Formats: sequence, C-alpha cells, structure tokens
Amino acid sequence: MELTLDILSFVLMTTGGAFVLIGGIGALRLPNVYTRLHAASLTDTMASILIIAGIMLQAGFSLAAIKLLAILIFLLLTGPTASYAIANAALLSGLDPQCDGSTVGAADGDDESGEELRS
Amino acid sequence: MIEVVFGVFLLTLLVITAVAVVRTENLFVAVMLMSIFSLLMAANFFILDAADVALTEAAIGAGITTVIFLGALALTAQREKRSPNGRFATLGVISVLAALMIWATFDKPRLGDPDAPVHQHVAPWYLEQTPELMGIPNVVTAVLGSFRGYDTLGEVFVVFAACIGVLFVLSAGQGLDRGLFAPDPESEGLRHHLIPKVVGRLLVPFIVLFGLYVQFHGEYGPGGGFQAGAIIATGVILYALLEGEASALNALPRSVLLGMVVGGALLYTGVGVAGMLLGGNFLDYSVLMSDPVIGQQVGIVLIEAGVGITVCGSLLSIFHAFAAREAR
Amino acid sequence: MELLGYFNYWVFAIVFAIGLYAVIAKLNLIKKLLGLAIFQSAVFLMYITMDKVEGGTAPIIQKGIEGQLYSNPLPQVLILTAIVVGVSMTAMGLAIVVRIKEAYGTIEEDEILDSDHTA
Amino acid sequence: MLDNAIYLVVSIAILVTMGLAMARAILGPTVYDRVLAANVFGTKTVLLLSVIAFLYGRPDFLDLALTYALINFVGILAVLQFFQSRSRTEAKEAKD
Repeated sequence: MELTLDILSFVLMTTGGAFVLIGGIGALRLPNVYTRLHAASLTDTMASILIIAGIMLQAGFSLAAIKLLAILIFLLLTGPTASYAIANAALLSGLDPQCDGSTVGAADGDDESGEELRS
Repeated sequence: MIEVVFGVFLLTLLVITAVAVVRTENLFVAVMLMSIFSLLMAANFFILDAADVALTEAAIGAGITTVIFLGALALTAQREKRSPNGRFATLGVISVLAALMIWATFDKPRLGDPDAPVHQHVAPWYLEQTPELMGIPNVVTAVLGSFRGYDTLGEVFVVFAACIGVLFVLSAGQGLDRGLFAPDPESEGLRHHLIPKVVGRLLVPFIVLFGLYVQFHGEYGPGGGFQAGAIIATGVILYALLEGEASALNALPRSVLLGMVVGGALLYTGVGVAGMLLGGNFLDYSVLMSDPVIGQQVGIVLIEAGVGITVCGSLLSIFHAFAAREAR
Repeated sequence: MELLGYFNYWVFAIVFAIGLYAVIAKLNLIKKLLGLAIFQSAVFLMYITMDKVEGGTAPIIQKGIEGQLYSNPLPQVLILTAIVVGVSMTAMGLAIVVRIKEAYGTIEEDEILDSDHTA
Repeated sequence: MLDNAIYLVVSIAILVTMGLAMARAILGPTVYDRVLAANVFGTKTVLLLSVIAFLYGRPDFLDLALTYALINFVGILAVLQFFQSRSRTEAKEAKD
C-alpha cells in the first residue's frame, strides 16, 4: 500500500515537473506575448494540480494536506485571473494579438513596437 | 549538500536580476524585475532556515512594494533618461570595493559552520531559555517580543514616523481626488473586469483571515505582527484595487487608519508602562500575571497585536497617500 | 566544495556593489531608490547567511525531538524588522521623489541641479 | 530516500523553469513579457516552497507558500490598473 502510494505520487510529481518545464520552455520560445501567456498559464494550472496532488499523497491525512489543498485552490483561482489581467493590459495598450508566422524565430528583437508604444 | 546547490542556483539568478534592474531604462520593467528579486530573496531566506524572515519578505515584497512603486511611477515618469557615459570611474571604484569585500570574506567562517563566533554567545542562551521562561516554541517571536522588546519598540516607532512623514509630504497642497488608484467617476477600480472582480472578492476575506492566523499563530509557527500587518494591508489594497479607492476608504476611513497607527504604538508602550506600574522594568512582562510564564505570553501577544495594528495602518495610509495624489 | 561555503558572501559583496553603483551612478531618482532597495537586500542576505547552522532547522522548537540543532534566531529578528522598516523608508523616499517631480517637473538628478543653478 | 529523490527531481524541474522565466524577463521584448515572467516566477516559487518544505521535513512551513499563493496576484492586478488608468488618461488627452 505504502509502495503504491509512493509510486503514484512519484508519477504525479514527475509528470508535474515535466509540465512545469514545458510551460517554461513555451514561455521562452513562443513568438509573442499572447502565445507565451497561453503556454505558461495552461501548464501552470496543470502542473500545480499534479505536483500538489503528488505532495498530498506523501503528506497523508494531516494539517499539511489541508494547507496544500488551500494552496492548490488559491493557485487555481489566482493563476488564470493573473493571466487574464496580463492579457487585458497588453490588449489595452494596443498590442496586436495577430501573429503572422514571420515573427517566429525572431522572438528576441521583434516587437519592440510594444515597448515603444509606451513611451 | 542539496541545499547548497539550490542556494548557489538561486543566488546566481539573484545577481542576474540585480544587474538587469540596474541596466534597464524602463522603470516599469525595473519594478517588475524587483518583484522577481524579492521572490528570489524569500526563497533564499527559506533555504537558509529563516522561515520568519522569508514570510516577511513574502508578505511585503509580493504585493505592497510593487503597488507603492507603481503608484509612484504613475505620478512621475516611466522612463529613465539615458545616463551619460563616463561612469567608468564609479564602476572601477565599485569593482575594487567588491573585490576587497570578496577577499575579506575568506576570513569569515564558512556557511553553516556551527563553531562560528555568532553562534557562541547569546543565541544558545535564547534557544535554551525560551521554552523555560516563555513556554512558546517560536524563538524568533520570543526574542522579538520579549528579549529584544526595546529594539522592536524602536522599529515600530520608525514605521510610525515613516508613515507620518509620507502623509506630511504627500497630502500637502492638493485636493484629495485623483491619482493612480483614485476614484474616477467614469470607472471605479477594476469594476469592469468581471473575472478579477469575482475572484478578488472571493479572496479578500481569505487574505484577511490568513493575516489574522499569521498574527495569532506567530508564537507557534512562522509569523507575527509585522507579517500579519502586511498581509492584512495587502488584502485591503486588493479591495481598493477592485472596488476603487473610495470604497476602501469608506470601509476603513483615514481617521481609523491614523487611529490604528497611533493606537498600535500606544498599545505597545502601554504594555511596557503597565509592567513598570506593576513593579517591574519597562517592557518586563513577567509581572503582568501572577505566573511569570503566562505573563510573558500575555505580554508577547499584546505587543505583537500592537505591532500588527501599527504596520497595517501605516502601510494602508501610505498606499492611500500615493493613490490620492493628483498627477501633474 | 570548501569554496562553495563562501558563495553566499560573494553574492552579498556583488549585489552590494551593484546596489551601491545604482545609487551613485544613476541619475534617475527612482532608479536610485531601487538601487537602495537592492543594497538593503544584500545586507539582509549577509545577516541571514550568518544564522545558518549545518544540519539545523528554523528556530521553532519542536517538542519531543532531542538534540536538534537550530539556526541562530538573533539575525533573523534583526532582519525581520528591518524588512518592514525598509519598505516604509522606500515609501518615504518615493513620496519625496513625487514632490520633487511636482516642483521641478523632472526626476533626473542633473536636470534638477541645472534648474537650481539657473534659478 | 526514495521520497527525497522525488522531491529533488521536481525541485530541479522547477528551478530550471525559474531560469527560463528569468531569461524571458530579461529578454523582454515588451513589458508584458516581463509581467508574464514575474507571474510565472511567482507560481513557481509557490511550488518550490511547498516542495522544499517537504524535502526539509518541516511541513508546517507551508504557510509561506500559502502567503505567496494568496497575495502574489495583487501585484499583477495593480499592473492592470496601472495600464488601464494610463490608457484612460491618454484617451482623455487625445480628446482635448
């Protein structure tokens, strides 16, 4: 029983770790703000669920498990809200959500326009 | 071993962030990087076994610092003008200074050395005596509240003075109407944004509740008045962001905030004076009750409450002072 | 491996120097305050580095565990209060910067000095 | 031992992601990328702190992660407010 729980939590946590990594790579590699936001936020929620579920299995039924549940709930509430706020702020400032393929691969110096727009 | 590697990685990121903060010309970006800097600091404090300090950095750095800096940026400029070249002399002197300091560190005890001089004097006594004299597990709270009560009283008065200073500097010569988070007849706060509004409204009570938990659980786990005051202030700032500053001021008017700032400091001093009246020294809690251990506990709870009230009131007053200032 | 024991102090020295550089060399007053905050954090880091004891844990005494080492509570107390005082002081500085902006119309040090000389 | 190995794998993944987010925060190019990076950093710190709390065997320090989970997004909402109020003043100036 103990071993099954260990293996299960190991699987959950490694997949969670993989999701975290995918989100990080997506946030670095994708071409513009909106796509990066998509990668980061989508994997953020999934990774949080998996990792915290994994830790909860290790914690057993204790106060720590309840705190972890609270952390998970708050992360699931605030994460998407923060993503919404960022996307909205970007949209308000007139950053174009359209991405025409040509900017892919030139992610480092492409849309300085967004920053120039601000000054 | 593991923690050393974690620490090295996080500290390297910390240096990179610090360089980026100084190099960037967009002040808004600098503030965002500063919030990352604070997160890294908190993680480092946690790895270095300082849970209370990490909690303080978390409570202050994540919300309040960013909000106050953004409020100031909205009132000033968002871009730095390009600094003139020819700062090589400064850079040279600073590099020499850094090199000298690094050279000097080789005389310091290694990280985590149990024989280091810092660990030889009062610290073991604190760790040994706290359970006997106060009966509370968190030694940091015990030292903060009782052993070094004078020190903390001084810090509370510094926060108090800073708050009064900000109010003096910022409320002079203006009507109290417009600013970054100010009531605007066209739109109050983030009311148009349904998602933040719903989620935020849900979270405000939890943040305040968690702040109270940190306040009163400070004797048993990481926490205490400083952290709790900051967390509760963050909760109210969230409310002000969502509903507009006017609603927050309706809920907690300026007079109440000022009363909190003054009242907290007075509560702290009052506990000290009560000790004197009962025949002990200033800030000696043992005489408050017939049992000295219970007396110490009562004293610590009271002064922590005073600290929390003052910090919460000060941070909120500062926030409102920045928010109400009209941009010119 | 021995040398890694000093790494925290090196980082302290470097971050300290970076903050000091920003305070001295940058002309923008808000940048100076950010530099001051970095400088402050470097000092916090040094104090907290000193509190660490190998094999120790945070100084919250656990019942029923004998011989557990705890980290030094004293630097933690000093820094805990210093963080809150630091943010109040930063706010005070920002308040003065806001007033300077209103009086001079700029927050660049050289321009402020120029307008003082011409006046 | 096995437990520690699990926590170690996850925490290394989180640390690497923090490094990637840091790269995004420094590369930019727009300010929203930096805000996004700060947000990613925040959630990763919450996860890292919870994992390390268990790695050290002191689960009562989860309070820290809980603090971040609760108040990290206040900063992000302040950013939204900042841009909203500025776009409104700009619109007003354009009208005048």
